[in-house]
This record gives sequence, C-alpha cells and structure tokens, in this order.
Amino acid sequence: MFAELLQYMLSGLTIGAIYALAGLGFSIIYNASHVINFAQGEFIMIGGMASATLTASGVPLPLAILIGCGGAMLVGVLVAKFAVERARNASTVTLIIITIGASIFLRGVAELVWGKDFKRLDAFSGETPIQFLGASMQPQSLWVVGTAAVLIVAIGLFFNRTLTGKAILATSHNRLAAQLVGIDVKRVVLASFALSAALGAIGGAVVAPITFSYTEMGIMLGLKGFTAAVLGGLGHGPGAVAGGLIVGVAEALGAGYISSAYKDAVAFVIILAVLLFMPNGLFGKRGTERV
Amino acid sequence: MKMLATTDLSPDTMSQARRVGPPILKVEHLSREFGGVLAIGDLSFTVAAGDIHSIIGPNGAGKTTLFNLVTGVYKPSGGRVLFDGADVSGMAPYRLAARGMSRTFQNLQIFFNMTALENVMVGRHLHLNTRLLPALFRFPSLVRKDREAKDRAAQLMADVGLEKYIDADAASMPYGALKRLEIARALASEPKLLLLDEPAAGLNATESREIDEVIKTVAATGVTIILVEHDMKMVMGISHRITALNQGRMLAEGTPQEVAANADVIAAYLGAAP
Amino acid sequence: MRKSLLATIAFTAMTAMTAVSGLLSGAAQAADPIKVGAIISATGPASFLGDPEKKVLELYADRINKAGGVDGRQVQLTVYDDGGAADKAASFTKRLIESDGVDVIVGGTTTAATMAAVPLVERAGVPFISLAGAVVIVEPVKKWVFKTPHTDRMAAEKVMEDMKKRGLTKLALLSEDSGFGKSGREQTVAVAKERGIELVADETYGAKDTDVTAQLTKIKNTAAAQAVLVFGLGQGPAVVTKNYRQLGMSLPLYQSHGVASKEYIRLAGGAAEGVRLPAAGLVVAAQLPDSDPQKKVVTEFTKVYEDSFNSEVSTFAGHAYDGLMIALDAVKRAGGTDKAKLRDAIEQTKGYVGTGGTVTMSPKDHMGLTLDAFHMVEVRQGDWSLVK
Amino acid sequence: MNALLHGRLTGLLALGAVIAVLPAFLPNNFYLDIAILAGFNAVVCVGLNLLIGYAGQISLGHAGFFGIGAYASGVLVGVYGWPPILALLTGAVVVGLLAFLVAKPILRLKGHYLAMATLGIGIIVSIVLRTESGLTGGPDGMMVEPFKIFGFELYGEKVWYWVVGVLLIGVVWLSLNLIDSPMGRALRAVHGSEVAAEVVGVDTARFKVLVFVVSAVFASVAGSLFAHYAGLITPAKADFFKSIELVTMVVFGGMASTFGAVVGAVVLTLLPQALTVFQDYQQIVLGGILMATMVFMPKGLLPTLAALLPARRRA
Repeated sequence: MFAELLQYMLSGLTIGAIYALAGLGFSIIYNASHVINFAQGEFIMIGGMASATLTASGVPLPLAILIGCGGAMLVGVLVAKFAVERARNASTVTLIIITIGASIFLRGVAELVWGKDFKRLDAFSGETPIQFLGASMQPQSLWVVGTAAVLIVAIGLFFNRTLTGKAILATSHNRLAAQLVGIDVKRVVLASFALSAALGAIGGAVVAPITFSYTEMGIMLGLKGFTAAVLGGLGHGPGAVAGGLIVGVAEALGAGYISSAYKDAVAFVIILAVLLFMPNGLFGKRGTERV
Repeated sequence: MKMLATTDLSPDTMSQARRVGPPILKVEHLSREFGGVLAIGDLSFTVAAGDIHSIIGPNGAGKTTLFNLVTGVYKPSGGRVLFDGADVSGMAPYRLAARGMSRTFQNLQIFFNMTALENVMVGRHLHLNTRLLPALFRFPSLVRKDREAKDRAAQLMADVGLEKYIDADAASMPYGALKRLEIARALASEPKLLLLDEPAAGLNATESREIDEVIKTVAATGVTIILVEHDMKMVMGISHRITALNQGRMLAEGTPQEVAANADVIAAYLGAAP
Repeated sequence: MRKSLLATIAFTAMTAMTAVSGLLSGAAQAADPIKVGAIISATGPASFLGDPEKKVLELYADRINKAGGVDGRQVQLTVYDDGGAADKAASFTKRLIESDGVDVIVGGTTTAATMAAVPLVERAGVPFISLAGAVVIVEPVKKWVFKTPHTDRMAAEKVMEDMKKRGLTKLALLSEDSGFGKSGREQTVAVAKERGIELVADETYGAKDTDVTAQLTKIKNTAAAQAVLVFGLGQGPAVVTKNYRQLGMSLPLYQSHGVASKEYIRLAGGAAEGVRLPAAGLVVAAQLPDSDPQKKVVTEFTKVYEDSFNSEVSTFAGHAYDGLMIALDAVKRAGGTDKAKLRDAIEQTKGYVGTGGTVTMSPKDHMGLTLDAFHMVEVRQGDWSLVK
Repeated sequence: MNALLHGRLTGLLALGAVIAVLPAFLPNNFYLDIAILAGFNAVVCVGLNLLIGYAGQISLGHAGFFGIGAYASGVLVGVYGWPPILALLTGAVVVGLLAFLVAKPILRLKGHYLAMATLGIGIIVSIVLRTESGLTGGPDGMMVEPFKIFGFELYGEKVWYWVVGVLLIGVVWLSLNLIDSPMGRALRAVHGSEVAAEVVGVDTARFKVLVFVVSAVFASVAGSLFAHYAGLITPAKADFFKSIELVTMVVFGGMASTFGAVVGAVVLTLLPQALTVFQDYQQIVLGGILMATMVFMPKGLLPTLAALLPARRRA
C-alpha cells in the first residue's frame, strides 16, 4: 500500500520538476514583458531533440546539452525580438496568437531538421532501477529532480544577487520606473526569453531519456507549465515551482487511484478549483483596480 | 430631469437666495483600509439635495477613495453610506446608478472602442430595453426607443459643448473634450446625484471656465453635485458647501468662506502640522 | 462608393478562391495514368508505421514508372498525411475521391483512419486496400474494402498458442485506448475464452502517454498474472516496455504485431530484450528456411528497401508494398481502371506471394492470409529472432 | 467607421450574394466540402467574436461547446434514437446551462487567468469525450446518422451547402442586430471600461454571462449540425487546438467586426488545404503567416484592409 503511494509520488515529483521548470519559464517572461509565451514548450522540445540527435551522432552528452541550450536561447531571443517586441502594444489575445504562431513555426522547423520520428536518448547513468522502500525508480528521475533543484536555486540567486537579475525584477514591478533609472527594458525582455529558453531546453534534455523526444513533446509539457505558473500566481517564481510540483504529484496520484485516462484532466480540475476561490492563484498578488 | 437649461445663474445669486435642501447623501463613520493603512477613517458628513458640495484636500487625503466608497467601486471596511434615506454601503455601482447616482473619473474611463455618441448612449442604458431576445431579433419598439436615445445623446453632447464630436471616434478626441464626454455620459443616466472627480484637471484656463459653466448649468436643473477638484478658484466660486479632508479624516466643513478661513485647512495645504 | 467597395471585395474574394482551387487541383495530367491515392499517418503517434509506408509507396511508384509503368500506363501517386487523426483521414479520403479522382486508395495506416474512410469509399464505390490491423475492417466483409496485414485476432491466437506451449494460462492485458488497441482488446477477450486462458487484469493507456507506471503498478500487484500482453502500436508499447523493466517486472512480456519494426527495439533499448511478438516473415527474412515460399520475395524487398533508405525494413513497409502490388496486379487483370472491375479483380487475388504471406482472397475473405504466415519472434541482442 | 465593418444591410446582401454565386465557381464536391467547413467555422466565430471582439473576454475553450453540441447529436440520435432536431435543441440547452453555470465564477477572472480557466474547461470536456468511450467511441470518435426532419434526409454536400449558407446568414443577422442594440453597446462598454459601464447602470457581470452563453450556444448548434453533416466526429473537434484555431480565426479576421470573423474563418479554413502543396513546409508557412499577420496587422485582416480604403464617415 505504502509502496504504491510512494511509487506514484516518485513519478509525480519527476514530471512535476519539469512542469516546475516550464512554469518558471512562463513566469520569468511574464514578469519582464507581460506576455504568456505559448512557445515555452517548444524550448523543452528543442532541448530534448538536440541532445538526443547530437549524442546519436557522437557528440558527448554535456556538449550536446550545451548546444541545445544555446540553440534554444538563440531561438528565444529571435522570437522576442522579431515577434513579441514588435507587437508590444497589441492586446493579450493577439500576443497569445503570436506566441502560438511561433510554436507552430518552431515545430515545423524541428520536423524539417530532425524528422518526425521518436528519438531515444540513453539515460545519463544507466537504467538499473533503484529500489527504495518497495518502490522502484529510474536513476534518470534523480537527474531530473536534481537538475531542476539546482536550476531553481540558481535562478533564485540570479534574481536576488546579480545586477541583471535585479534589473529584470525591477522591470516587472514598474516598467516605466525601470526605464527611468536607466534599465534597458528591451534587453531585459530579450534576457528573460533567453533565460526561459535555457531552463526549458535543459529540462527537455534531462527528461528526454524518460519520455523520448519528438517534435510534439512540448505541447502538453508547455500547457502544464502554464497551469503551474497560473496555479502559483502569474509572475511568482516560487509559486510556479510549487505549482509544478503540485500538478505533477496530483496527476500521478489521480492516474494511480482514480483513472489513468483522466490523468491529464487532473491539472485542469485543480486549476479551476483554485481560481474559483483564489482568482490570482495560490501566491498571486491581490490588486485593487485603480480608477 | 429637464433638458439642460441654457440660462446662467451667477454664483452670487445662487449662494444668497437658496434654502438648504433635505439630505440626499449621508456618510456615517465611514472607513476603509488597504493592507493595514487607513485611507479613510471614521468620516461622517451630509450632502444636501440641490447643493454643489466640494471635497478638497491635499494629495493622498483620500478624496478619490471616498468617491470609490460612495459609488460602490470599493467596499467600506466600516461605517455606512445612506443615499436617499436607504443604506447603500457596498452596493454594486450599477445598482446605485439605478437609484440615481453616477460619476466621472479622475483617470479617464472612456469607451475608446466606440464613437463619442455611442459613449453617451451607453449612459442611457437604464432607460432602454437591454434584454437579449428583443436585441437579437430587433424588435421594432427597441429600435424606436434606441433612435430616441440617439437624439437625446446628441442633445446632451451639444449641451456640454461637444457638437462637433458627435460622429467622432472617442479614441480620436482631445483630452479636454473627453472630460466633458464623461459628464455627458453620466448625465445621460439622469442621476439625482452626480460625483465629479477632478473635472478640470489637466485643462487650460479657458477650458476650466467652460467646465465651470457646465457644472453650474447642471446644478441649476436640480442635480446634486459632489465635486473633487484641485482648482481652488473654481471650487470657491461654485460650491455651496465644502468638506476638507486630510489623511483620510475630516479636517473642516462649512461654506467656502468658512473653510477658506480655517487654520487647519491652511496648514494642511501649506504642508505644516495642524 | 460603398457599393463599389463591396463589389471589389466580393470580386477579390472570388478571384482568390478560384486561384486557390486552381492551386489545389494540381498540374495538368499526362496521358491517362493510374491514379493511386494514399492516406498515411506519416506523422503523429503512428508515425513509425506510416513513415516507412509512405516511403515505400513513393519508392515503388517511382520504380514501376521508370520500368515503363503498368500496361504502359504510369502510376500517379497522391499521398496525404492524416497525422494519425481519424477525422483528417476522412477529409483526405473525400479529397482523394472527389478532387483527385483516384482509381484506388491504399492506406489508412491505423484502424481508426481506415474505419473513418470506409463509409466514404463504400458510398463512392472506390476500391480501398487498408494497411491497418484490426479484424473489424474486413469482418463483416465490406464490398470495397480490403486489407493487407494480419488481423489482431490472429495476433491474439498466436500469442496464446505460444503461452500454452510455455504452460502459462493467466494473462494480464494492457491495451491502447484507440482503434487498433480497442479492437485488439475485444479479440483478446474473445480468443482467451475460446482457448481457456484466464484474463486477470485489463488495463488501458493513451496513444500519447509518456508514462504508464500507474497501470503497470496495478498489474504488478496482480499476483495471479503469469504473462502480460500489450496491444498497441507506435511509441506507446516502447514506453510500456521501458516502464515495465523500470518497475522491475519480469513476467514474460508479449507485444502485438503493431510494433514489428526495428524502431520499437531502438526506442525501448535494452528493455525490449526477451519480448515476444507475432510478426510477418519479413522481419526475420534471413532466418526463414529456404523452403519458405516467401523467402525470395522478402529477401529481395528487404534489399531494395535497405539500399534505398539506409534503414532497416519493418513489416509496415511490407504492408504498403503488398497493398500497392495487389492493386496494380488487379489493374493488369482487370484490363484497366474501371472501379467495379478493379474491385472484382482484387477480390480474385490468388496465390499472391507478398511480404505478409501468400494472399488468396475471396468474396468472404478480403484479407486472404492464414495463421501460418505469422511467426512468433523474440527480441534477442537488439534483433528479431525466430522462436522455433 | 467603415461601411464594410458596420454596414448592416449592405454587408448582409454582399454575404448573401457571395454565398449564392460561389457554387458556380467550385468544380466538385471537395471544394463544396471546404466551403461548408468554412461556413461552420464562420458560424462559431461570429458567436465567439461577440465574446472576444465585442465584450473583450478571452475564451480558449470554445471548441468544448462545439464538441458537446456535436456529441449530444451523435449520442442522442445514434444511441438513443432521438429525432435530430430534438437532440440539437437539447445539446443547445445543455451547453447554455453549462456555460451559464461556469460563466459567473470564471468571468470574474481577468486576462490570462480567464484564458487559463476557459482553456481548462475546454480540455476537460475533450478528455471526457475521449475517455467515455462507451458512449462516444473514444479517441477514434463516432459515426453520426444523417439529419432527418419532417421525413426529409439532409445528405450530401449540395444540400448542406445551402443549409450552412442560410444558417450563416441568419447568425450574422442576429449578431449585427445584437451589436446595434442597447445590449450590444453594453457589451462593448464592458470591453472599454467595466467600472465606467457600471456607474451608468450596466450590470457588467450579467452581460458577460449572457454573451458567454450566447456564443456557447452558437457553437453548440454549429457542432450539432456539423456532426450530422460530417457523419464522423472525434474528440479532436473539442480539443485545445480547435479552440485555438477558432480564436485565431476571430483575431485574424479582425476583432469586433462580424464580417471580420467570417473572413477570418474562411481564410483560415482554406489556408491549411492550400498549404498541403507545401508538404513538409506546411507548418512553417502556417506558423509564419500567423505571426506575421498578428505582428503587422494586430487589428486583424478586415479592419486593416478597410483602413487602407478611403475613410467614410457614417451618417
């Protein structure tokens, strides 16, 4: 009984860590530009595809991940520069469609470059399951959770300790004021896209050995990341991380104890229930409209 | 409400010849806090029907918060608001509008996705058939009343001096004209009580004087007006009574002359401690 | 002014539409080619079936044309990718019939796509050779519908035959929730009853699931189970296989013929070792005895495929090859592309030796394969090996 | 303000004329089929535009309502043997009630939170349709019987073209009526400034709920008829991508313009069909076109084109 619960928790935490990274990506971009970037899932896909195909052609794994990460960052900056920045004053729904257009475009390019089939990436340290209190776990799960934890801590330090990080935070609080004190707001937006892309790509690379990589892998991961970000409160970094873990664990428990077919619905039921009582998510700011 | 008269009443005849009407609005021990900070604290005052009643005070005194509390945009943390004898504390703005209360905004709240005329026609909302089926199937009665509303809105725009903007998109109008458009829209709902939040802010001297005239003409038709304004010349010129606030609390109340002479008011405006 | 504006808009709209329709109808045709249409799931969850199918159709249409065509007529192939979606398959079928005016349709990679196309081809009267597995496609017999792969019932029979040989009688079933898997589940339940095999667990998973540990955990906790059968196609069974080993499960694992591609072994990696499944002789061409009538055909096809695409042949490539060859063979015998005659000719296919076995159709059998063309194979050291 | 965007009668006449002459230019049933699909999409988009374009509320879940309508018809007619028209009406009532129940709490949400909530509702609906395979046929969908009414059976592209044509004209007429009414102005006022609408007496919550229900019912009716026409429905018709497609049509054509919604639906239904000639580049071209249109024409196709023509004031 306990072993079963533990098994579901482990599965949930693994996928939840990826949701958390994606949700963090959404939040970082939202903070800097008030855009919901629906192409966030494609950054994950780029990371997963690049690392799988590059290692298959003989590139050492760390280098492959680095290249994938760099590629995703470049793509992120391009999306920010040529699509999002030009449409700064467009309405929310227009911006949503622009980023969805970007995601379709990126999937199309990925299909052309890497093909439509599933790619396999070998697990980083073997596939011998680790037995743990009756549950068993892939070594790769440890990689996923560990990498996510390191990245999240690094992001926290980046925002609180470095000048660039503080500039991004300042921009999110008050764009105009940030501009007035000499922060290059445009560069902040570009930096936020690059940063989110990097998070997504690394997440994609570490999760690829578990899920396989394919050009559509980013769609659901991206949506779940969005759910995580909204659950935690848009723009609230630690909230997005918590949101991701909650969604991941709830999904795994739902699949185990309720119905595996309704697994994907769990995240959305939770988000609806939470928004019903907390319209700004679990940790979001409660603002009063100023008139 | 009658159509706005074009006759002018000078302030002098107004202040001397009038009698004080019954109370239309009573604010009792009203308070509101934001995250532990008191924006309005234990505030009580009464507005008499037919008056032009001004609220003054330095920036941050809580004037706009008070407006938002009275008109239902914010809910009070304590105390109550009586309108026409009924307790309306925390009542939704659209219900208050149905009872005869409307307002304008310090930061313009124009429907920029419509023409100027349509903006004013929205003000006729309460007097039109706004049900779904008649609208979908274009009942003749609805069309006829809508046409009347259009004429009425055009007349109101003329009354506030916006004739030439009748067909304009609201988004293409200058700031001064939009200020009046808000007044016309509010008037279209035929309020008994009209709250004007800094109607002259950002206007030049000529425009200010014109707004001044508009307010007086509206008041002359029997509409009670509560005014928040920084232009002291205007406030002193047209108000019957003035309530002065500082840091969310009552500082002084009385006729323009009384308030102008109040030492606390002068101190607050000069920034010294009272 | 207003009127002229509207007229301009209306005119522009119509010009645009006619321009688009010109674009859609394609280039002018050469003298009377044989028009073969195909709906293939070249992308999506069934892409590892559809992709080789598409390649093979294109390759052989090209080879046949270079060799002078069929009875002097060129083969004109139109392939649409349904992405694994049934509704897209239906709309492309409509397009093939109505707009492209094809003489025969090959395809429907998946059972769902095939079943979506069936009412359309039946109504229009176009011969249709499906490449999908489920028995529902040809049972009950539909006038215009044929298929090349072995059925899911045959797969279930073959698996249970093998279980009996190993002395196993209690089976846990895990099936995909769409077309092939659903039909496979039904057939497994029916065959199990006939053969006295007890079904002790019956779980399903989604075609796009990337984690099925929850379902496997339940099966793992079913003490009675002696073997596990997975009925699905595409990458899903590979995910199952990986999760299976990850949970440390060691019961014999069977898959269906829906994974008879090297792609499955590649994706599942070491986890696929020891997995058994029924498959056409094609995947074990070199291991077939020389006496096998298929040996020559499959050896040759394998060589052509692997030389052309530099990747290993799968049974799905073979299904597409069989479908195209049966269609073109029927064109020869029917003496043209009259649809009714072509249909009759396909139904009269006799002793055609293809990659799936020897095909002999009849008005009662629109597939024409028997169980002995089906071989039980096991994954050993990353390759298929014939279970003797 | 342009005749093209707001002219009631001229616009309707032009639409009617295009629908009337179009079949003469369509060489075969395949093109008729695309025209019919465009028509169905246009009906949904006209309704969705009332919500997005006029009232300014986002819905990323409208395909869910389309799907419920479609499956209501499929299941009630196919499994329970109801008359199609009764199934269609039942579907519309169910969708109306569902929309009413969810509208109140979720329309309090703003911007991206509302986007998230509506997206969630749409996805949940499509998952239910996919999973309850006993009734719905699961991921592969279900066959739907032809539409029969008064002993007539609607069958084939030639019949359905006119059914959808008339439906579209009717829906456009209703939409134009609504916009040009006190309620329509109230909706636009909600978009312009909720607080300003409230202080002149507009019960903003009521109108947001109403328009949400109306647009959901439009989608449901279109879904029901689509199910009978297509003969095959799958949960994909209710999923996230279909919702996104619908919103994109509205925004692409031009928000707050009924004819814009129609144009958007028609163009984006044709586009993927036309793009099949690009084969492997199809997605790249589609994504590129979406981005470019929204970046360079954020107001959408029709308003941007109209602005290029000489401006014309309304009398």
